[in-house]
Amino acid sequence: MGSPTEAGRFGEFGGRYVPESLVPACAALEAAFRQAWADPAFHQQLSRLRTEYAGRPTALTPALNLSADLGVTLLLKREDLAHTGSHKINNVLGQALLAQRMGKTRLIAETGAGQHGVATATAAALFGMRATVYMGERDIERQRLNVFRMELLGAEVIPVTSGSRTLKDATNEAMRAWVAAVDDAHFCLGSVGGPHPYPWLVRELQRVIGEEARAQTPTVPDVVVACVGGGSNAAGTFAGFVDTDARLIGVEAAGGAAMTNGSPGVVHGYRSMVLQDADGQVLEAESIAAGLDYPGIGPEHAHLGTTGRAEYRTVDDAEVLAAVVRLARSEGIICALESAHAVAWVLRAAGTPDLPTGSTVLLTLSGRGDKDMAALAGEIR
Amino acid sequence: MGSPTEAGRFGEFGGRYVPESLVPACAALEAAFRQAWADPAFHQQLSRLRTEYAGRPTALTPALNLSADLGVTLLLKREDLAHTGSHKINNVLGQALLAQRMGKTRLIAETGAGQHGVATATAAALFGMRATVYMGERDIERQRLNVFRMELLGAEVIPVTSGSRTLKDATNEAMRAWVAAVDDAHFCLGSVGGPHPYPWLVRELQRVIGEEARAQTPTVPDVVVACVGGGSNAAGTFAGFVDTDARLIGVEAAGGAAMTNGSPGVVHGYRSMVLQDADGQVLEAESIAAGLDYPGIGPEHAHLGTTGRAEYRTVDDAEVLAAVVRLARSEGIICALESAHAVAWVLRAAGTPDLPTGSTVLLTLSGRGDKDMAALAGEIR
Amino acid sequence: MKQLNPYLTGGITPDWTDYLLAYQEAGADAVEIGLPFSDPMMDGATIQQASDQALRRGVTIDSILADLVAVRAHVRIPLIAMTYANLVFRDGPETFCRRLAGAGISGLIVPDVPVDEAGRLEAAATAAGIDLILLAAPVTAPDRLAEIGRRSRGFVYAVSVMDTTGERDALAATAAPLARRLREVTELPVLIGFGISTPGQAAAAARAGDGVVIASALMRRVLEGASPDDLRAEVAGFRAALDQVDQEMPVARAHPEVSGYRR
Amino acid sequence: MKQLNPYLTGGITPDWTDYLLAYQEAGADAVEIGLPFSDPMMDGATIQQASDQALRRGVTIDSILADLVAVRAHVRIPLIAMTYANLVFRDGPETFCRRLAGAGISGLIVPDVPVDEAGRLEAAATAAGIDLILLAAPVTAPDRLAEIGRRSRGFVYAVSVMDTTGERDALAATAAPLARRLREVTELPVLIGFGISTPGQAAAAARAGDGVVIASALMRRVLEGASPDDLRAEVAGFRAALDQVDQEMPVARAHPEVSGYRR
Ligand SMILES: Cc1ncc(COP(=O)(O)O)c(C=O)c1O
Ligand SMILES: Cc1ncc(COP(=O)(O)O)c(C=O)c1O
Repeated sequence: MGSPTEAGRFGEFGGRYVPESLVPACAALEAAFRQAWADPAFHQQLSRLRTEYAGRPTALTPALNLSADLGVTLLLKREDLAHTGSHKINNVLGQALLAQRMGKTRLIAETGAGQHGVATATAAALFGMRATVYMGERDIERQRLNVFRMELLGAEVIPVTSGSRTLKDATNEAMRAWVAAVDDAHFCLGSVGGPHPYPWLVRELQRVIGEEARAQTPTVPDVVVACVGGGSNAAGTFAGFVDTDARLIGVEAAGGAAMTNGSPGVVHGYRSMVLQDADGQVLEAESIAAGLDYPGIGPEHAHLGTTGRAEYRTVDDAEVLAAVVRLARSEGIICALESAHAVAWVLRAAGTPDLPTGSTVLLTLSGRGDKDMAALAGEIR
Repeated sequence: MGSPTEAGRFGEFGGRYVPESLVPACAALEAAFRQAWADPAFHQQLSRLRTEYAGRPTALTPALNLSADLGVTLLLKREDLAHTGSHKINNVLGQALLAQRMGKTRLIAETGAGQHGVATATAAALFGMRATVYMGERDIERQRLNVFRMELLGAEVIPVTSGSRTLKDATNEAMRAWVAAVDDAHFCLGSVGGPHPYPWLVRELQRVIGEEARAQTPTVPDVVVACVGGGSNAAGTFAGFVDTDARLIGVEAAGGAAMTNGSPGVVHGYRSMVLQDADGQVLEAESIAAGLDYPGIGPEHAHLGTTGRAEYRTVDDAEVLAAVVRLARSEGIICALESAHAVAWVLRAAGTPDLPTGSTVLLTLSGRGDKDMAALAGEIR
Repeated sequence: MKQLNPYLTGGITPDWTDYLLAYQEAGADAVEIGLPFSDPMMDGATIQQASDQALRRGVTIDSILADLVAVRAHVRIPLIAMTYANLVFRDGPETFCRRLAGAGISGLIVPDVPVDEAGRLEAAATAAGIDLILLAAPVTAPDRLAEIGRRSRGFVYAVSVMDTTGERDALAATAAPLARRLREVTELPVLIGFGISTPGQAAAAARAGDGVVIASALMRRVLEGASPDDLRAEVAGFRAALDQVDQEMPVARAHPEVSGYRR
Repeated sequence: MKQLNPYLTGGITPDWTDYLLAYQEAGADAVEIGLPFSDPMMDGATIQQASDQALRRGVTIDSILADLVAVRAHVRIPLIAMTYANLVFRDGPETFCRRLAGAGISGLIVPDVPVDEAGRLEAAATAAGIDLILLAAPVTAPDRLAEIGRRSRGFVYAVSVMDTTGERDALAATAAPLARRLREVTELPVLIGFGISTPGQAAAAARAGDGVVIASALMRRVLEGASPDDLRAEVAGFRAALDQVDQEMPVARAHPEVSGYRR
């Protein structure tokens, strides 16, 4: 997983489909990123933040009980242990450093599950910036804990009432807000979508997941699996293994499976696989996991999927709920509904030709499930 | 902080004031602990669990913004980043390993804030044991998130309706339940109270906090501070610094300040400082932090306080709420109400003779605040 | 002569083409027909609502184009489609442009296709006889501005303000400088759009450029239930304001007639 | 002769000493007076509730002892205080034991002071002329059992069951074996307590030991509002059951009369 083309393409996907008003900001971000990424001082700052602040490296936990039950060796990369409770902090710390280098005083973000919003609010507090987070009304209702956390951190959470009132519409609003504030504000995008350089930038900032995991696994696992909303935790994980012969599996929500059920399209500034109708109207996704309730997928995933280097699977809400409970009761780990998609696939596939008995599986547990207790209350007992 | 006397005393405090029915179980636990603690295989197992499962070592985060504001160097030992969100997991993993060695199939625990209950439910899931957690009705109401988590992990949470319906009464109930189940069940006590060997055992299992922190601080800090409920995170922290000339400060809740406002007494199996009336009736504590809402304190703290090696301070609920918000907005870290007691003391003392400008302070942030969002909702903005 | 391009969301009401004819009667030089998109990133609340209303009615590109074909005989002014990239690229820009041309549309504005991403679409538009109108923004650097001026067809769309579409209290201070900069790099007419809300603002904009696009101010009226007659009056007000400017500054600048946007 | 020691929470009602006298009339050999503690770790729901009720009434050790002094002239049987360590140690066991003795109490049971922690209290009790009665449990190992038998005064309290106080459907299977083991290591009477709920269960226990303590079964009735007369009848029922056992097994075992617990 190298750099995209100069136009920000991964194969036929990616690009920078933004209003002219945003082109200079995207170009400036790209330049700042290229410069920072070549600057050892930047890496040193980032590395310090990761270690001293965010709690990296995160653990690699062998899921001993589930492994025994399933007949595979299951290793969990524990992004749930990172500060703020998910991998989103990896990305945000990097972007906040970039924003600071660019002289920005404000972060604008979209959020679905609220984890990216919390991470953004966190970085804003740490860096002394203002944070404005756009969040769909429906997601505000179902991830109330994270709304509280953002507000406690001093961020402004703006409810988005248009469309499906979820991540898709929050992203629209955040981009609109960015247009109006582009001088002072950095758009702190939460996943590997959006206009160039975001898909590349976010993947590079999440690469730490895969690189740590690679160093933590004694041998290359047979299968590397992660859930896919926009696809940032998966991209970061895959980046550590793309040059091995590990199979790479991204797991989408059945109701938001852009890679599995979508077709090429352009939304939110990038060309990728999109759930859409015959005209190109974007369809509303429908998933119990607010962070995967999104009709698109990062362009690099579209490329990896199209070229066959990665494979994409789907699991439905019922499997996901069962997976959260199974993991909790087997390993004592309550994961996020998003992360449980990857677990659900392993539960279903283990012992089938898709994941033969004896396989070693590295699974990125992208976040913790505290935020989902309300949704899960019905599942208890 | 060495071993207690053979009778389990730290100076005049400690002991084993339990019904005869529990004496053999306490003695067996003591023997198992002594044996395990001398067994490198046990330490290896524990160390593996800490690293691979619980995410240790936890980070040491310099609180750069607060330090600049306060004129002190404030270093945060990040137990909030440990699996399940507090230091309680350190203790529980060790006790679960011991329980397993002793052939127990069940864990009984008391919990206040629910963090110890969650940790116990977690270890029970991991070790394939049953967990029964006693929790005061009032704490169930104010720490609902943790009740959900315990239940999702498969634990049975039993509401305690007697007395103050908080930690004190949950502890009574747990001990009663232990009497009736002492063959199969290990009483997984959550803090450095209870009958010998618990205060010693739990401190030794929490010692990892202080030892890591000592290794992580370039020089010995001037002041080491931690909140004190029963006192386990403080004891574990102090253990790393008791042989230095660092001042050791434990911060109690103003409404549960056994060390500051109590007198010697015997409750829950040990002799220590207790909030009580002239007859010896135990008083109800009153703190916004369920984990500190307790009228006793571990016997070793009573000893450290009496001998002057450690000092104890109190902060009130209003200071604690303000401290949560201040830390969140300065450093992007939402800590537990319990942990915020330590922060509140630093905020108040910095620049006074109690904590002169220029001091270096190591503060153990015992847990994260997700569980407290409901209590904090009123504080936002 | 200052150009007046009012905007109309295709399919916003069952009788939406009556608004189109009313615009024409009121003196519009061209009409921009919005092909509604589910995720209109550059639009403020009014146009979002107009698009939603149309989509909820079940309109499609086909139905809108069919409606246009039905009134074709009555339309004497150019029609310009305004929509988003995803609709354009869904079946390929070649197919899309041919469909537009087949319905009598002669121009196309796609706000989320900047000049860097416009290559294939430009070729497709040219092949179909459609003018691909490019947008410039207040933050566009001089070299990009020159490229936009060079590659745009029909006119150049000057985005008056760093914001989405939507009514404003006053013409943005960024509008006139952008129009002035554009006029230095292109012979094409420079039309100012985004947020022009009153005839007074239109006149101010027209003094700096060659005309205006009016969108949210009109769509708000339609959403409020105003009739085609009401909208005719509304557009006539803008027309009068522009004609007034023409009188003030008889022939401010000569530019070649391009593609017949001013018949 | 089988001993019957019924229990009464001190201060449970304003007229609580009437229950004491009723117990005496019904043939109690001694009465255990509970000095209520806020955190009665070894007690089940009934005794907890009884303690709470007394404490909510505002009783104190002083008020209970004063009540006892007031009825002293009418009390012909030994009184034994039963309470928890914190009350005993609050002002030091010496002071505490002297206060008990001053109110005519001659025995003391403290369930959360096991033999290992009893040293100072033993000395204080002895000095004050109070018998410190130690408890043994089904899980107590032989050597400890011997030590408890040796150090206890008055009688040995055999905790019948691995549980807190509280009524049960049947005498626990652990009761008789424990009593038997105790009788092998001590000359003292062995009284069985915890969960003895009916005269039938009392009889069964008495067959294994030298008598019984009855607590929750009586306190439940008091909490339900039963009168001293009702309780007299209740205790008389237990008395009759024990007397019946005495008849069955005339002199099962001789043991020295100690401290006058059976006058
Ligand atoms: C815990 C967690 N996992 C996964 C995701 C999905 O994002 P991505 O696919 O970019 O990793 C989210 C998004 O909110 C999340 O919160
Ligand atoms: C986060 C946290 N900190 C502190 C405490 C208090 O316990 P201790 O004093 O034993 O550390 C608790 C107890 O629940 C807790 O949850």
